Amino acid sequence: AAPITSALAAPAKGLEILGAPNGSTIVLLRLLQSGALSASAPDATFRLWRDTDELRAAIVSGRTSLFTTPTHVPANLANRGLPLKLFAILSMGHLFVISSDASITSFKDLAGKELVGFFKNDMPDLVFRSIARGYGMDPDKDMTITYVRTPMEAAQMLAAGRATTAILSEPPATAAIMMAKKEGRTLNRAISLQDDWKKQHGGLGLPMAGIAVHERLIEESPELLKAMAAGLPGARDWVLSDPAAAGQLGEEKMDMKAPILASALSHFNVVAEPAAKLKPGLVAFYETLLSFQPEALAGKLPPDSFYLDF
Amino acid sequence: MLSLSGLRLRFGAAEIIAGIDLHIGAGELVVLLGPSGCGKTSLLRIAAGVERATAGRVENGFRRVAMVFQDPRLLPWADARDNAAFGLKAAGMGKAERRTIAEAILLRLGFSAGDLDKRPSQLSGGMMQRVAIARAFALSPDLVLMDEPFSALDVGLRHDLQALLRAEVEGAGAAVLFVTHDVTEAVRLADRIVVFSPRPACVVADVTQAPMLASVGAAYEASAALLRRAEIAAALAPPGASPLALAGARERLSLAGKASAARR
Amino acid sequence: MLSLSGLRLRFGAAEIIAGIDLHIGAGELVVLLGPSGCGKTSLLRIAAGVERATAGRVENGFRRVAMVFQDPRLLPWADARDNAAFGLKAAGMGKAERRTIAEAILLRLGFSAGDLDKRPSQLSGGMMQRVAIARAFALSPDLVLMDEPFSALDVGLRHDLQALLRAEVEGAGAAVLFVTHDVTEAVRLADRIVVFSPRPACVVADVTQAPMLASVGAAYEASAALLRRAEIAAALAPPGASPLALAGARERLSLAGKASAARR
Amino acid sequence: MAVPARPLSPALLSAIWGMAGLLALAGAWQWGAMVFGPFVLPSLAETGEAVVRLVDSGKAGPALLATLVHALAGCAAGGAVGFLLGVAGGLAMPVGAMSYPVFTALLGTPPIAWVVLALLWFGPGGGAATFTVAITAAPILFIATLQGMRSRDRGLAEMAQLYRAPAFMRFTDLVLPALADFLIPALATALAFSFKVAVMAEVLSGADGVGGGIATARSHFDLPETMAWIVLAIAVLILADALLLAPLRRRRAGRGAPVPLSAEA
Amino acid sequence: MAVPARPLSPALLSAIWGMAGLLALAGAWQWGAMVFGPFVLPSLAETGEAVVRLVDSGKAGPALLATLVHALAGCAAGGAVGFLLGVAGGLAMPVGAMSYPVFTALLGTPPIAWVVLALLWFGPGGGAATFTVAITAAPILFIATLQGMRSRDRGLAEMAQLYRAPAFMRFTDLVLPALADFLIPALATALAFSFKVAVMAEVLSGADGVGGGIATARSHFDLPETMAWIVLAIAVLILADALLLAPLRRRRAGRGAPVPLSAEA
Ligand SMILES: Nc1ncnc2c1ncn2[C@@H]1O[C@H](COP(=O)(O)OP(=O)(O)OP(=O)(O)O)[C@@H](O)[C@H]1O
Ligand SMILES: Nc1ncnc2c1ncn2[C@@H]1O[C@H](COP(=O)(O)OP(=O)(O)OP(=O)(O)O)[C@@H](O)[C@H]1O
Ligand SMILES: [Mg+2]
Ligand SMILES: [Mg+2]
Repeated sequence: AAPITSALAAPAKGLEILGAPNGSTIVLLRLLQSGALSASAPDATFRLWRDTDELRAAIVSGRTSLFTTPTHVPANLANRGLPLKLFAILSMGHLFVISSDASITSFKDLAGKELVGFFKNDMPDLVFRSIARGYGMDPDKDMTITYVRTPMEAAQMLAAGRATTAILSEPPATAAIMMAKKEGRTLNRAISLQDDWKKQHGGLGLPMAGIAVHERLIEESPELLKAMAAGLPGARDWVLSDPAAAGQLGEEKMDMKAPILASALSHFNVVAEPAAKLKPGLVAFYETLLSFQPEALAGKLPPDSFYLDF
Repeated sequence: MLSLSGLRLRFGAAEIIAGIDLHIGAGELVVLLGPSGCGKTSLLRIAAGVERATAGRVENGFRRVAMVFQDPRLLPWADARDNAAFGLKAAGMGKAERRTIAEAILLRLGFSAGDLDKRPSQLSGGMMQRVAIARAFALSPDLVLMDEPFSALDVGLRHDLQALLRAEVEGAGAAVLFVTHDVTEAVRLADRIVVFSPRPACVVADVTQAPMLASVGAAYEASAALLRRAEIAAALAPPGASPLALAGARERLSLAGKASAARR
Repeated sequence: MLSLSGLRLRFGAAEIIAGIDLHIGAGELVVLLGPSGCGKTSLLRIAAGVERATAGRVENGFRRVAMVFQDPRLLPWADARDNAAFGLKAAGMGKAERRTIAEAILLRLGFSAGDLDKRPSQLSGGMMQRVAIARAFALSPDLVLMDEPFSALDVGLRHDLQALLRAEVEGAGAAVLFVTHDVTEAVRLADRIVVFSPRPACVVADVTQAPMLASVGAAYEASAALLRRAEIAAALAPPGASPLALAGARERLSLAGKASAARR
Repeated sequence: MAVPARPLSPALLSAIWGMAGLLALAGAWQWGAMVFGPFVLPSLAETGEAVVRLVDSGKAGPALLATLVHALAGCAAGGAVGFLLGVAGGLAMPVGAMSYPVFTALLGTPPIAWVVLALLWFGPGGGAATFTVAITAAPILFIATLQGMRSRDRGLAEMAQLYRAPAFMRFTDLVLPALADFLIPALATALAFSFKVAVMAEVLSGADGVGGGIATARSHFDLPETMAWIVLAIAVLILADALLLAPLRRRRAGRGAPVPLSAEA
Repeated sequence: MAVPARPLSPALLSAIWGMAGLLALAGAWQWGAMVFGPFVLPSLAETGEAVVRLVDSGKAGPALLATLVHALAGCAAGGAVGFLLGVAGGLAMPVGAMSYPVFTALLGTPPIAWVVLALLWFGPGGGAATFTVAITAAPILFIATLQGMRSRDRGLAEMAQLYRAPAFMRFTDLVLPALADFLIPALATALAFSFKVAVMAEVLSGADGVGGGIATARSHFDLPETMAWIVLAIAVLILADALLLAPLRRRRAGRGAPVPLSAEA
């Protein structure tokens, strides 16, 4: 773990914070909204990124140095030479198997079933496959997975009754359940992948999403990182204690529907922990990815300095 | 039997053909004479059924109609042989047979073997005209509509084809409606000569005669005589266009010329 | 002064022009006669500088060259007036002025006011030809290359334009190179008549004469005399194409006709 | 044989038939909505309501304007480049032969290859979308213009050469009208693509415009609103096609019955 | 004035110039890679290595084949529909007028609108990609064919009518050769788009093929591999263009110097 090196620095100017389009971003958003960063980054703005290209362009061009992201993204980019560090973990997993088939209650019940997956060969898919292996199942033989690109389409197909079972992330999982309910269909949150993961990894959770920073931010605005470190737990508590207000905030800034986000929050496993503190869980996660697809992390674990502490 | 009765044609407000009756039977060659732009081509197109008259009746009892259009209308992507064989292909004849026939006719019309493979862009004006003629005659039509068909041919070919045409009329009994501006040609070929007025076209003279292919001198005399008839001279060689009346107009033209020269 | 010396043209292996020398000075009208496909158009295109000879020299001392192509080459999207004014526009003349000049010339050539706005697709064959002629003369050129320019015109217009052309040669001193198939026209117009052999073209006769515009009868006599000269008759009206030799060939043609009829 | 009275102008008649075609498309959509349910395809009624909502809320106007600007600016810029290179390629063989595979490659390259580059150069504010549109429109115009140049009438070119028409006049009086037949379909194709590509680029690059609206509606799982955005974009496209290209088509049709360029001598 | 000896055939010459064009494109790429760094554009060398890796590992072959099949099948199916409707539209005004806005709308509709529909109908195994390609190719061919029909030579049609040419012969002997000038650029455009759309649809629908490879490489942030996939797809596209369309172009050029359809009477 690398402690943040302190230096005298002016407030960060024109900081653009990019938020990943998943629910845990709401914590960072709350932090910003609460004014906790107004001293160290007075004119900070917030924007969603929708595609990794957009994120990459923003980082390379220097427009952004602070963003929320799935945890494997900064690890991969750091291994490829972009000086990124993981600052904090915000979500301990938000992957579920949702099904209208009431007989599916545990992972093993998926044997012989058809299901819809998304982001083939990407992190959610790899997590699912790892868990399947853990139960001695071959995801390519013991079940039939058809893939769509994004969780939106998977949720749409579930809600339309065109698919029985799907792997989904939050909040699309909640959205699918709510949409189906409108149509009079019941969808069950059959399996929580993070629970199964935890079981298979000796109690280490699934650190799925967090906050990453560019080295230049560490050098130029240590004050900002300090302010974040100080404010994050409070922001997390606010989100957990007032889902309705959080939903409202998400609707304003994150293109999400307030009721969906609010009811999805309880399935988010929202945390606010320093990356260094969760390093064992992260390493376990990364090693799993490496065992499946080394390219997903550019072939190696990120260096120790990658995990920041506060 | 081709009968046009009470034929009228308008393009918008402009009257082109103002009531024409014309009847042609088998074995008859009728030549149409008339000033440029009077409506001869339009009449042929109506007779061919590719243009609708504004009023009047068209009755066509002939089965095999061929036409030599005023422009050659050849397929640019096909060679001379295939263009000449177009009508035969349309009639369902096999490839080898129709090519043999087309070749024979083209060679008869003065093509050399090497020219058979040339596409229209590689042919001279007169050669294109001959391909269009070959296309029409390959069908051995019983009605042939010909719009200034020999205008781009040299004297030798022209006389040759005139003889060939008369032979078709007399031998095979074809009916021919023939447009030309060459009065001598009209006199050499025609059983009947119909002269049109300037636009809107109506018939100003309808002369039945014996074709004068045999004697060049006689044809010349007859055509001179035709042009001496007042109503025909008025239509084909109006006094306003006589060389004597040119002086004033020429001034205008050279004036125009001067103005343009000044600009250069 | 236009000088063509030792001119040769080949398309691939085929020889089209086999060594021609031709010189034309100001105020001279030279008519080219020759069988269809012999290379007259090709020679004119070389003289105009739009085609390159395979061998030989082209020297053109004239400044304003105009050409009436064998086909009208009008812009399909422009009306008669604008087509006639094309050369003037190319020379940089303003819109109003060039249109006035083009109109005056077209009216002089027998256009009615209503026809000035017509596009080529709405004009008759002879009208298109007249637009092309107007385009050439609007420029008051000092060299005019004319490729069968009057072939689609009626007798009246043709005589009128012949007179006009002579006036341009005699009055304005223009040089004219004129291709026609009409021997009488050649005799009426020419200061000199050059006769080409069949392809590959070479000069078989070069006759200097006085133009016979004035008398139709004299022109007829002179043209008949020309065609009686052996070398000219051989080029323009070869014995093989005389009506007498037709019988055998006609059989072939009607045979072809029968075959096609059988299929229908 | 009197010609029957024609009460409707050809343009009006064709517009009416066009409406009929769009109605048939709407019918197919409604049928699909009924068969597949609202989560695959929302119904016409729902979508219509969403359209009204978007228009009323004042969101539609600025977004459509932004997309229109991206599409038209990109189409114009790229189209101009493609057109000019096409003309140049028609005049000088090497230019055409060199550009052809390059434009084919550009046309076939998924935008993924340059999205980041475009974002770097032009920023996320719509510049990237405009660039992506331009790079799509250029090859369409280039390929069509090149073919048009190759198909042009040499006889007319010869005539113009003889009369020493200056280059600019040859371009305006000969080349351009002759190219119209090729430019009209190419422009129609490029314009329609421009809208699609602009919208998709906006979705990907997080710009505003219709693409931004669609991205939001999709993350709201609001299918009727998604389709409403698309319907609005298509409506603007058809309007743009009618306003910008129909005059060209009318002018071309106004040449009268198409004839060979130099017919009937 | 002897014509200088020409040692190179026009086709070869144009292929050489084409190579030069692609080299220039590669040069621009390399320059971009140097200026913007590996996170924007990987270098040619890195990409080349990735190409070799993909080919050696045996991944490239099947993926390229799958994409080729999606692209060609979709292009052929959609192109045929567009072509036939275009011909019909040229013969019967209502067909053309009805179809025109429908095809414009289809061309302008972002695939988002029917991704799910296509998945439902055709399944994720490439069917959806083929469908998306078809729906892109059809309007391109339709618009061009319709214009070609409208621009065709009435004089020749009249001639064929007079000689009572049967409908099929008119189609093969008159319509088709006259349409060639319009079909050649439309086919080139449609083919290039087919590859791009097939790849993007594969990315979206999770199918295999190049799109699958790109999706994976992208989620790995493996830029050289992403570009390698794109380069491979473009290579196949240029090959397909050369093999499928060049014969058409040569045949068209073989008509000799283009002349007006009925010139020099
Ligand atoms: N591009 C070409 N390729 C091959 N041969 C050609 C080409 N252009 C013309 N020719 C040939 O050149 C010869 C002369 O053609 P040209 O047009 O000069 O004849 P012409 O004397 O004007 O005939 P006409 O009186 O029939 O107009 C013809 O035999 C023609 O077939
Ligand atoms: N589509 C059209 N619209 C308007 N007027 C037309 C159209 N087609 C032909 N005309 C007019 O009809 C008249 C007759 O044309 P047509 O071609 O029948 O003349 P023609 O007697 O064959 O003349 P030429 O001897 O010069 O060939 C011309 O004045 C022409 O301007
Ligand atoms: Mg006529
Ligand atoms: Mg000629």
